[in-house]
Amino acid sequence: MIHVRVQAEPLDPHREVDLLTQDNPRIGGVVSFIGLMRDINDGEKVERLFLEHYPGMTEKALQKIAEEAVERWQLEGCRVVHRVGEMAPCEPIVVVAVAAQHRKAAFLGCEFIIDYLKTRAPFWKKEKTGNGERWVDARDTDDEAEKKWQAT
Amino acid sequence: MIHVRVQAEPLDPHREVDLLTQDNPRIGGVVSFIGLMRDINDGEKVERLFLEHYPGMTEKALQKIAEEAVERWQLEGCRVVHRVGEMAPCEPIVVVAVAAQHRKAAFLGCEFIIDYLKTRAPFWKKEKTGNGERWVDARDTDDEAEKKWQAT
Amino acid sequence: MIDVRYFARFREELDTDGEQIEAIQAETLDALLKTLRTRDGVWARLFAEDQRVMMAVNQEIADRNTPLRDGDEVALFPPVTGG
Amino acid sequence: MIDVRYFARFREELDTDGEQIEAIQAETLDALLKTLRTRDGVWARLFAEDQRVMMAVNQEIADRNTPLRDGDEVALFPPVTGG
Repeated sequence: MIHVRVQAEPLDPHREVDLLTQDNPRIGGVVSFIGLMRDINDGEKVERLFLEHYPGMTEKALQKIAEEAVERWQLEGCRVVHRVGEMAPCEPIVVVAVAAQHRKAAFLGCEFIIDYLKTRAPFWKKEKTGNGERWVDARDTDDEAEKKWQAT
Repeated sequence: MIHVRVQAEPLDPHREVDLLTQDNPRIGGVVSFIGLMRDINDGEKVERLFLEHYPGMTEKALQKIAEEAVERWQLEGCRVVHRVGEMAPCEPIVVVAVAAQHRKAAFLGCEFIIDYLKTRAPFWKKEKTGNGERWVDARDTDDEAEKKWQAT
Repeated sequence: MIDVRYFARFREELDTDGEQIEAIQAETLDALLKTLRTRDGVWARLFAEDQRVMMAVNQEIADRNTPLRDGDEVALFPPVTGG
Repeated sequence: MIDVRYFARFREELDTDGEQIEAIQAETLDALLKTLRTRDGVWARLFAEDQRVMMAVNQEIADRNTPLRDGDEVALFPPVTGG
């Protein structure tokens, strides 16, 4: 019901959605988030992205976040797959696919997982631009997005 | 950038997501909602679903909802495709795919569109169960879901 | 004439998908509903004050106070259940 | 011994992906940070009080008060930026 994975190979979001829904006629709604590599960040053209992670901890962190979402919204299932290594603009970085009996639970579960992933799962982005390489800074808006789930 | 469609043929959600994102490297996040036919409703096994609609008005209503979402959250694009006619359990009824530069806008835009579609687009579901056919009643929770967008 | 259309459960229970009604009998949506309510059982029941009726004029959702003009397309239907 | 690991920008700036530190020098994460801060420029700068440092003990996010035991795996890294 819960599947989390980190992979260096290109990601196929549609396959994750298909694997999530197959043979479960209780599912009424699937919400999926696909994070794509943009070609512009902080006003500068980005040519390549390198994603570092902490093997072992990453999978544990994703599993824990997914379990919390499934329990909190009684999800029928979820799949979280994150890419690592080098990638190019327009390629998927992450897919979070969530299935539930009703749509509201699917929306909440999906947004919760990506919000927590952004602040708690040990991934780091490094961009290659025309001016060389640079580590991407964490954004305050991501911290705020995480906090809202604690208030409710 | 906005595409809405009603069709009797089976729906391919993945194709809608692909058409939404292709060749736009500004897109950072895609949120999609897929509504699937469940095989149980109000405790009874559902064998078939028939979807009636109001040709002409349906497309106008979907277009209006999509335009409002694009303007309100500066979306990079959205596609709304709804099936009509007869369908079987596990088949997709509707797909709402929304692309934005950042994820929060994509989540909000997608949920707004499906919430409004549920209360304003002229579709009606009729179920075939072991006990015959019955029209599906509108749910109060859908009205409440719509109202929350007016308060913000 | 006003072109009045019925959908879904209304269409089935009324056993018709629409009719032409003289504009004089329907100056507003509310007046149209009153006219329909004066008919026999099923009409009075479906369009009773306490029933939820959704309405559209020229394919846009409208409320009871909406004025009608000759040539308008009106639709009356139960709350929608798509998605 | 405590197995200390550094990731991303920390790993690059410190020019190492980790080291073994005696447990006696690191009874808590806070004590470990203090120990590291006593080293030269880049260590003092990265682990200064006003820097945002994320920490994990045995692959779970932990705060400064977390006690450390011989054999623990500790990781120090900048705020995460995945997704």
